Amino acid sequence: MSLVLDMALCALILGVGLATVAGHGVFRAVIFFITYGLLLAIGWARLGAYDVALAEAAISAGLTGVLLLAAHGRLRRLRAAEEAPLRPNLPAALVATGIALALGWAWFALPDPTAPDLTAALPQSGVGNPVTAVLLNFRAWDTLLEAIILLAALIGLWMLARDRAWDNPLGLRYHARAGGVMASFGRVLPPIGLIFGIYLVWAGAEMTGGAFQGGTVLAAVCLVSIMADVLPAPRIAQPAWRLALVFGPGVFLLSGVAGAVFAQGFLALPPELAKPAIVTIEAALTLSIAVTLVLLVIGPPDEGGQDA
Amino acid sequence: MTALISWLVLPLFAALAAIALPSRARLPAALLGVGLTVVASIWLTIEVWNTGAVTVSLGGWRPPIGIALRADGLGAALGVMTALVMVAVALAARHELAAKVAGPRIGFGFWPLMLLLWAALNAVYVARDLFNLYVGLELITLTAVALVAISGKAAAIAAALRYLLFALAGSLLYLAGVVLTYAAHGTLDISLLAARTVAPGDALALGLMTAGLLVKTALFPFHVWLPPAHSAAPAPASALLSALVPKASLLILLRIWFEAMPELATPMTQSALASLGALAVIWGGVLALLQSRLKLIVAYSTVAQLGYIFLVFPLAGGDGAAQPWAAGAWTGAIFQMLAHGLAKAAMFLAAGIYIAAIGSDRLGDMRGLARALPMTGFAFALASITLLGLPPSAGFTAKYLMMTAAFASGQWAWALVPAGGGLLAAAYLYRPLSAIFARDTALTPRPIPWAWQTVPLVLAALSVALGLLSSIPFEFLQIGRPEQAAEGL
Amino acid sequence: MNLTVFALTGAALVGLGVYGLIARVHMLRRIMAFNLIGSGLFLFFGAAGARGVGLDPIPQALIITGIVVALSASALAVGLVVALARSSGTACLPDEAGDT
Amino acid sequence: MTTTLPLLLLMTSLLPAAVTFFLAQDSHILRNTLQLGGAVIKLGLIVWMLFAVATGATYEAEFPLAPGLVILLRIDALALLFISLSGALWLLTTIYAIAYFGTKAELSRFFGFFSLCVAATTGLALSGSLISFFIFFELLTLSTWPLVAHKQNKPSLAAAKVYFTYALPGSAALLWAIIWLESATGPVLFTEPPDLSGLDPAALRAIFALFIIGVGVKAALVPLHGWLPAAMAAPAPVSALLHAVAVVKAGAFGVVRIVYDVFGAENMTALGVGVPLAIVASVTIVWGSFRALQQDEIKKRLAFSTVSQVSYIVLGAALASPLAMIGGLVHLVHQGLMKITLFFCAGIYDERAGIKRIEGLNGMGKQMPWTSACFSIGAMGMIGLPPLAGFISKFYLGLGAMEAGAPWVLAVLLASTLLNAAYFLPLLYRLWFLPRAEDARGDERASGLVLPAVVTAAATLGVGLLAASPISPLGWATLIVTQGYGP
Amino acid sequence: MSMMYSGSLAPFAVLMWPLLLGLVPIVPRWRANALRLLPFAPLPALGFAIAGAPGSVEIPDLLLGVQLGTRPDTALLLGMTALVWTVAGWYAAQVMERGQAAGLFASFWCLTLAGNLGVFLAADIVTFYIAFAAVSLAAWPMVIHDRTRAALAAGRVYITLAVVGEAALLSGLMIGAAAAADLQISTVRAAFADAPFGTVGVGLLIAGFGIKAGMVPLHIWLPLAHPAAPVAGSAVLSGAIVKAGLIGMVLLVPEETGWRSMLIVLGLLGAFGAAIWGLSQQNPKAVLAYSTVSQMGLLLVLVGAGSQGVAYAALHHGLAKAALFLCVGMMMLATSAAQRRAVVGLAGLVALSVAGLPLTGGALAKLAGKLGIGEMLSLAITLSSVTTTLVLGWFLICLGRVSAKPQQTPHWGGLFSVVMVLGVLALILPWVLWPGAVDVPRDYVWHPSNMLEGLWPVLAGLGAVALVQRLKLPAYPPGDLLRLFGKHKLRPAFQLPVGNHGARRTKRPALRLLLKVKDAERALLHWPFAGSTLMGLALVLAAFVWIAT
Repeated sequence: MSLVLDMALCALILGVGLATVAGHGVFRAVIFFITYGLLLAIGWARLGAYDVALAEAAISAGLTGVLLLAAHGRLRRLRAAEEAPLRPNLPAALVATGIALALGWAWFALPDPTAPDLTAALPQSGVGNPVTAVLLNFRAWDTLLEAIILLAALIGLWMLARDRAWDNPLGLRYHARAGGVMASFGRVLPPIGLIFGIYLVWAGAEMTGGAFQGGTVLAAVCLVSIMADVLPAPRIAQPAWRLALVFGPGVFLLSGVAGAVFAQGFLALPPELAKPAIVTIEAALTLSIAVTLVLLVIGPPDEGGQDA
Repeated sequence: MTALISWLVLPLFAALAAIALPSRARLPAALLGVGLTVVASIWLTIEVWNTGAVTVSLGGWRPPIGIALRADGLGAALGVMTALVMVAVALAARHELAAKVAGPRIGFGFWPLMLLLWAALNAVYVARDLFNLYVGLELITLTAVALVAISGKAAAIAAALRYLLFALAGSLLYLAGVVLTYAAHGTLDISLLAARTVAPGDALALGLMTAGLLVKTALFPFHVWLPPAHSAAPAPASALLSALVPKASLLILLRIWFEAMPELATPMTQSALASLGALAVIWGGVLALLQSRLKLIVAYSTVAQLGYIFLVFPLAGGDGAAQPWAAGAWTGAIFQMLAHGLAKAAMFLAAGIYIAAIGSDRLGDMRGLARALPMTGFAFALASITLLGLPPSAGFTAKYLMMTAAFASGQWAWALVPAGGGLLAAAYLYRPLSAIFARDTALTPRPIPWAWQTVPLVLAALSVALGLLSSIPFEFLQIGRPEQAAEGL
Repeated sequence: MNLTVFALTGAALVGLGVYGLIARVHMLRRIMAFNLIGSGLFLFFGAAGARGVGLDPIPQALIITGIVVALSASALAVGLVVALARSSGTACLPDEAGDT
Repeated sequence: MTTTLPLLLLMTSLLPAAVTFFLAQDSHILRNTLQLGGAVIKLGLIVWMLFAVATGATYEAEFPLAPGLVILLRIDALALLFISLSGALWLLTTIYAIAYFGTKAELSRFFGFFSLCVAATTGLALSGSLISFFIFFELLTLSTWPLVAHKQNKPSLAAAKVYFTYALPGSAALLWAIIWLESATGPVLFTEPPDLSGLDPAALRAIFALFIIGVGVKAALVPLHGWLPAAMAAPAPVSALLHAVAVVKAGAFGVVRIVYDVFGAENMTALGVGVPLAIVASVTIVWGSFRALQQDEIKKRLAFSTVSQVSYIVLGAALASPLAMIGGLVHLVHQGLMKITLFFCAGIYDERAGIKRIEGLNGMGKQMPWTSACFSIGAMGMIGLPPLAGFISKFYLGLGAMEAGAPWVLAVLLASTLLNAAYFLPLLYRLWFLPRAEDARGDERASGLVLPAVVTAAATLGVGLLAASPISPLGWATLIVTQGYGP
Repeated sequence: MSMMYSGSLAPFAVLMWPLLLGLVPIVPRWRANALRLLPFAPLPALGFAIAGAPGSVEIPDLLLGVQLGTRPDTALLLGMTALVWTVAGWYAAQVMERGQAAGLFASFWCLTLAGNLGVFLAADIVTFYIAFAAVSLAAWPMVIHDRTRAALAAGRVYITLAVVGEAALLSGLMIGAAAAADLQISTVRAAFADAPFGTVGVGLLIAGFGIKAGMVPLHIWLPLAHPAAPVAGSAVLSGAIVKAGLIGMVLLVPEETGWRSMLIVLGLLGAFGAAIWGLSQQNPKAVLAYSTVSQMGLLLVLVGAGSQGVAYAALHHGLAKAALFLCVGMMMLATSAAQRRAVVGLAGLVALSVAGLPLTGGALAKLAGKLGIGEMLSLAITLSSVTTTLVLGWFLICLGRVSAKPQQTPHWGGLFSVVMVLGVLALILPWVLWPGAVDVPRDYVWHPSNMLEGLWPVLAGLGAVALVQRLKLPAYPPGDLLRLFGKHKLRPAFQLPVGNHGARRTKRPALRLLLKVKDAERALLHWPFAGSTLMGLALVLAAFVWIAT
C-alpha cells in the first residue's frame, strides 16, 4: 500500500517537475516549482527525514519560491519575463537521459550500506536530535561555512545595486493600504510566527527543527512586517541590521575559538556544556539567518520605487 | 594547530568586522585582518616545515563522524601564495577600490568579499572532507561571482551570470559525485576513502566530480566563462579570480585523483585530462593572441597556463605515482600553480594601474606607458617571464620539472606542451609588452602613487625569486605528499 | 523497494533538471532547473542514507546544508538575472537573447 | 675564495645592472662610474684568474634550485677564454657607449640591460652544467631584447620582435634537448661528459640536432640567422655587443661546449653528426658572405659578415680535430676583436658623419683617418689577411680540416676568403681611394668613440703578430685543447 | 718563457726597417716629404745581401713562430730586389708629386717592399705567406695611384686576382702544412708528395704563385697594371714583385710532380705568345709588360725543367726590366733630343741584354738557365730570343714615340745616371756573380757555340723588327684574354649587385584560421552547447574510468 502511495507521490513529483521544466510561461513554472517543493517535502516526510522535510518546505519551496516570484515580478516590469517556447534539444535530452540512467544504475550498483556509527558520539553531542548534533557539533565547520555562504550571497546581492541607489532603503517600495488585508495580516501574523520560529529552534535540539528552519519562519514574519509597514524598510547604512547579520556567525566563530582555547580544540564543545552552547549558537544563528534571508528576499536597494 | 585555526578564522573575523563596522573603521579592520592572516599563514608554513603535515579533527570528532583538516606542504604553500596575493591585492585595492574613488558600494563590498574568499580558499586548501570541500567551493564561487559583478557594468553582470551558470552546473556535478561516494562508502574523508574497497559506482562518482571541477577550473572547452568574467571585474578582483580561484578546484582535483581515488587513475583518463590541458594551452594561447584588450589577453593566458598543470595526471598519477619522476612532475605542477598565481596577480594589478592611469586597457591606448610608469612596465615584463617559463623564474622550474618527468617517464610528447606553450605565451605577451614599451605615447597617464606601483613589481619579483630559490619550496612541497618519492630527478 | 522508488525519482529529477538547465533559455527557468537537479540529488542521497539500520543523520545534515547553499546561490542568481534585465532588457544571456 | 670568485665575477656586472636601473636619467656620473668600475674590476679579476687557471686552479660555486636544477659556476680554461674576451670588450664597449649616447634619453634602462647582458654572458661562460648554461642563455635573450629595441622606433621594434621570434623557439629546442638528454643521463656537468652509451643513436642524433638548433639561433647558423641582420637597427654599441661580446658568441660558445663537453669528439664521430654540422657551418659561412655582398648598408653588411664569421667557430668545433678546435676557439676571440672594431667604426661613421650606406664612405679615409684605419684593419682581418687575427684562425681551421680529413672545408675557406674580400675591399677602396662627396663632413674628435676602436684594432693586429706566444688567444686556445679538451 | 729569439737579428731588422719607415707618413707633418725616404728603405737589405746574407733567426713568439734566413738563390734575388727598389725609390723620390697622396703611396711602397724582401727571407710558410700577401695586396694602391680610369680598372683586375691568388696559396699551404705538421718551407715542400690531396695543394700553389708571376693565363692583370701604375711602381712590379711568384714556385713546388710539365707548357706559351701579342701595343709600358710576361714564361720553363739557374736568370731580368721601365720614365721627362737619345741608347743596350746578345748579362743568364734542361727546351729558349728581340725592338720604337711632359725636371742628369747604373748593373752583375751562382766555369760563356747561339736569334729578331716597322700592326688596348673571352667591361669601380630585399607580401591563411578560432570560441560560449558537452564529458570520463578499471 505504502509503495503504491510512494509511487503515486513520486509520479506526482515527477509530473510537477516536468511541468516546471517544460510548461509554458515563467510564472506558471514558478508556481509549479513551489508546488514541487511542497510535494517533495511530503516525500521527505515519507522517508522519515522530518528535518529535511521542514527545510525543503521552508527554504526550497517557501523562500526560493518567494525569491522567484519577486524576481518574476520585477522582470515583468522590465519586460523580461517572456520567454521563447521550449525547443526540443536532442543533445540536451541525450545527456540528461544519460545522467539519469547513470544515477539509476549507480543506485543498483551501490554496495551494502555503511554508515558511521554515531551511537557512541551522540550522547556526547549534547542534543538529542542526531541531525542537529551533526549540524552543530560533528560537522559544525560545514554549518559555519554555510552561514557564511548565506552572508556572502547577501553581500554579493548588494553589489548588484546601482551606486546612486546605495543609500536607499533595501528592496522595492511596498505600500500596504492602510487597513487593508496586508496591514492587518501584518499586525496579527508576526507574533504568532515569532513564537513558532523560536519554538522550532528550541525544538531542533531534541526533535525536528533547527536554526535554518526557525530562521526561515522568522524571516517570513519579518518580511510580512516590512510589507505591512510594521517594520521600516532596512538600509545598509543602519549598523543594527549589519550587526544582526554578523551576530550569528560571529557567535559561532567565537564559540569555536573558545573551544580551541578552553576545550580540546576548535569548534569543540565539552559534553557538559554542549547543549547550552548549541542552543546559544542556534539562537544567534537563527537571528542572523532570519535577517539574512529577509534581506536576500527584499533584494538590493533600489532606485526611487522604479525599476527601469 | 593554533596556526592552522587562526589562519582559517582570522579572515572570517575580519570579514565579519568589515561588514559590521562603520565605514571609517572598515578599511583598518580589513587591513588588520589581512596582516594577521599573513602572519598566520607564515606561522603555519613554519609549523608544517618543522613538524610535517598538521592534522586537526574539528571539534575533536574524527572522521567519518567529524571533519578533519590537514595542512600539508601543498596546502600550506598555496596558503602562502594566497596570502602574498591577498596582501598585494589589498594594497592595490586601497588605492583602486577606495570608497572615494570607486563609490561607497564597492568601498563597502570589496573587503568582506575578498576576506570571505580568502577564508574559503584557506578552508579548501586544508579540507579533507569532500562535502566540506563542496561548501568551501560554493563559498568561493559566490564570492567570486560577486567580485565579477562588483563593477556594476552590464558586461560584468552578464559575465557574472554566465560564470555562475557554469559554476553551478559544475557544483551540481561535483555534488552528485559526493552523493554517490557517500552512498557507497559512508564516508567523505579523503584519507578514509583512500583505504576503501572500490565500488562500481566510484567511476561514475569520479567522472562527475572531475567534470564538475573542470568547469570551475576553466579547463578547455569549459573555459569560456573565464575571460569575460575576469576581464570585466575590477583589476584587484581579477587578480584574485585569476590567480587564486581556479587553483581551489584544481587542488580538489589533485586531492581526489592523487589521494582519494588514485587507483582509478588509468592511463586513458589521465591522458584525456592532459589532452584537454594541452588543448587549453593552445586554445588559450591562440585566443590571447587575438585579443586587443590587455585584461582579455591576461585572462586567456590564465586559460592557457592552467592547461599545463593537467599534465600532472599522466606524469605523476596512477601507477606512475610511485615512480622516481613523480615527485618532479607533481612538484612541477604545483610550482606552476604558485608561479602562475603570483605572476598573474602581478599582471592584473599592473593592468589595474594602467586602467587607473589612462582609463582604458586597449593595447592601442596603452602605447608608451612604460615611460610614465616604468615600474609597472617592469613588473609586467617580469611576470611575463614567469608565464613564458623562462629561467630563472618559477615558471621555468615548473616547466623544467614537468618536461624532465615527461622524458623520464617515456611520455615525451607531453613535454611538447610546455615547450610549445612557452612560445605561444611569448607570442601573445609580446603584443602588450611592445605596446607598453613603445616610444610614442597614446594617452597622457594620470599620476599613480609610488606605493601602488611597487605592488605588482614585488609580486612579479617574487614569482622570479621563487624560481631562484626553488630548492626549499621543492622540499616543502614534499611534506605530506601522497606518494613519498625520496628524491626527484 | 520504497527507497528505490525515491532514488529513481531523484535520478529522473536530475535528468529533468539537466534538460531544463541546458535547453531552457530564460535564466529563471535555469535557476529552477538548478534547484530541481539539486533536490533530485538530495532525494537520491536521502534514499541512500535510509538504506541502513536506522536513518543516517549525516546525509540529512548534509542535505540541509546543501539546501541552504542552493538557496544562497539561487538568491544571488536571481539578483543577477534582475540586474541583467535592468541593464540589457532581457533575462537571457547575451548570446542567447536572440532565441527569445 | 674558490666559490666566491665566480660569484664576484658575476656580481661585477649584476650589481651595476641592478643599481643602474634605478638611477635617474641625469645621474650620468654615478652611472658611468658604476659601469666602468664594474668593468674594470671584472677585468682585474679575469687577469688574476688567467694566471691562476694557467697554473691549474679551478673555481667552482654551486646553487641548487630544485633537484636536477643546479646552477653550477665553474671557471675552467675555456670559460676564461670567453670571459676574458667579453670582459675586455665590455669595458671598451662601455667606454664607447658612454661616448656614443652622451646625454640621450633612457640611459639608465640601457646601461642596466647592458650590464645585465654582460652578466648573463659571464654566467653563460662560467656555467658548469647544461642547465645553468640554459638559464643564462635565456637571461641573455631577455636582457638583449630591450637593447635591440632601445631606439623604440619602428625598425628597432620590428628587429626586437624578429629577435624574439627566433630566440624563443631556439630556447625551446635547447631546453627540449637538455631535458631529453638529462632524463636519460641525469644532470650533465661539463667536467664529466655524460655516459651516452645507453642511448639510442637515433635519439642522440635528434638530441644533437636540437642542441644545435637551440644554440644555432644565437650563433646565427643558416637558416636560423634571420634575426641578426634585422637587429642592426639597434644602436652601434648594441651591435658591438650582439656581434662580438655576447650573443652570437654565446651561441658559438654553446656549440663548443655541446660538441666537446657534452658529446665529445668520439661520440660525434660515432654518431656521424660532425660532418653535417660542418656542412651547416660551411653553408652558413658561404651564404652569409654572399648575402653580405648584396648589402649596401654598412651595418647590414657587417651583420651578414658576422653570420658568416661566427660559423668558423662552429666549423672548428664540428671538425673534431685538435687543430680545427684551436682554430675555432681562437676565432671566438679573434672574430670578437675584429667585428667589434668594425661596429665601433660603423657607429662612428654613423654618429659623427651620418654615414649609413657604403657610398657614404667615399673618401672618408682622409677625413677620419683613425676610424678608417681601424675599420681597414678590422676588415682586412676579416678577409684573413696576415698577420691579422683572422688569418691565424683561418690557418688553423685549414690545418684542422686537413687533419680531420675534410679537405672540402678548404674550398669553403677559400670561397669565404674571396667573398670576404669582395665585400670588404670595396669599402676600403671607397674609404681611401675614391674622392669625397662635396657635402661629406666627418669629425672624429671624440676620443671615447675612437679610442676603443683603436684598442681593438691594435689588438686585432697584436693577437695575430704575437699569435705563437703563450699569452695570446692562440696560446690559450692551444692550452685548452692540449689540456685534454679535444679528441 | 724561452728566449725571445735565436740567431742573428739582422734578417729581422732588414724586414722591419721598411715597415718602420712606412709608419712615418702617419705623422701629418712628415707626410708630404715621406717620398724622400723611399730610396733608404731597401738599403739595409741591400747591404745584407751584399754581405752574403749572413745569419738566420727564429722568433718563436712572433706570429706562429717566425723563421728567417736565406739560401743562395733567395739571397741573389734578395739583393736584386733591394737594388731595384733602391733605384726605383730614388726615382720616385725625385719625380713623384709630393703631398698627401704621396704619403699613402710611400706607406704602401714600404709595406710592399717589406713583403717583397720577406718572400726571400722567410723560412716558414706563415711568414712567407704574410710577406707574399703584403707584396701582393699592398701593391694595389701603387697600381691605382694615378686614379685614372685605366688605373682604377687595372686595379680592380689586379686586386681581384691578387685576392684569389692569396686564397689559393693559403689553401695550398694549409694542405702542405697539415701533412707536414710543421711550418718550415722545406718540410712543407717535402710533405706534398705524400700529403692527402697533395696534388691539389700543389695545383693551388701554382695558381697562387702563377698569378703573381704572370703565368699564362693568369697573367691578365699584368699588362693592365704595369702601364697604369706610376713608372717607379711599374719598375718594381715588373722587376721585383713578379719574382715573388717565381721564388714561391722554386721554394714550394716539389720536383716530382706532374705539374712541372704544365709549367713548361704554360711558360712556353707565355714566352712566345706574350712577346708576339706585345706587338699589338702602342704604349711602351704595355709592350714592356708583355715582355715581362714573356720573360717570366721563360723563367717558368726553367722552373718546370728544374734548372739551377732560375734565380740567376731572374736576377738579370729584374734589373734589366726595372731599368727599361725607368727608361720610359726618363723618356717622359726628357726635354732635349740628347736626353732622348741617351735614354733610347741605354734602353737599347739593356734590351739587347734581355734578348741575350752574347757577352751581355742576359746572355749569361740564358746560358746559366739552359744548363741541364735538355735539348728541346734549350732550343726553345734560344728561339725565344727572336721574339724577345722583336718585342723589345718594338718597345724601342714605341719608346721613341713617347712625348715628353712640358715641364723641366731639375735633376734629369742625376736621375738618368742612377737609371744607367741599374742598366749597366744588369749587363755586368751576371758576370760578377757567375762564379758563385753557376756550377760551370765562366769560360763557358766564351764558348763559340754559345756565342753563336746567342747572336743569331738577336740578329734574326732585329731583322724582324725592321720588318715590323714597315707593317701597320693592329693596335689593341692591353688586356688580351679579358677582352677576348669575357664580354668583360673593365669598370673602374666595384659595383656589386645589391639584393632586392623589399618586403615580401605573403598571403596569410594562418590569419584566417585564427579568426575561425574566434568563431569557434563564440560557439563554445553558448551555454546549451557547453552544458551538453559538460554533462557529456562527465559521462565520458566516468565511462573511461569504468572501462579501464
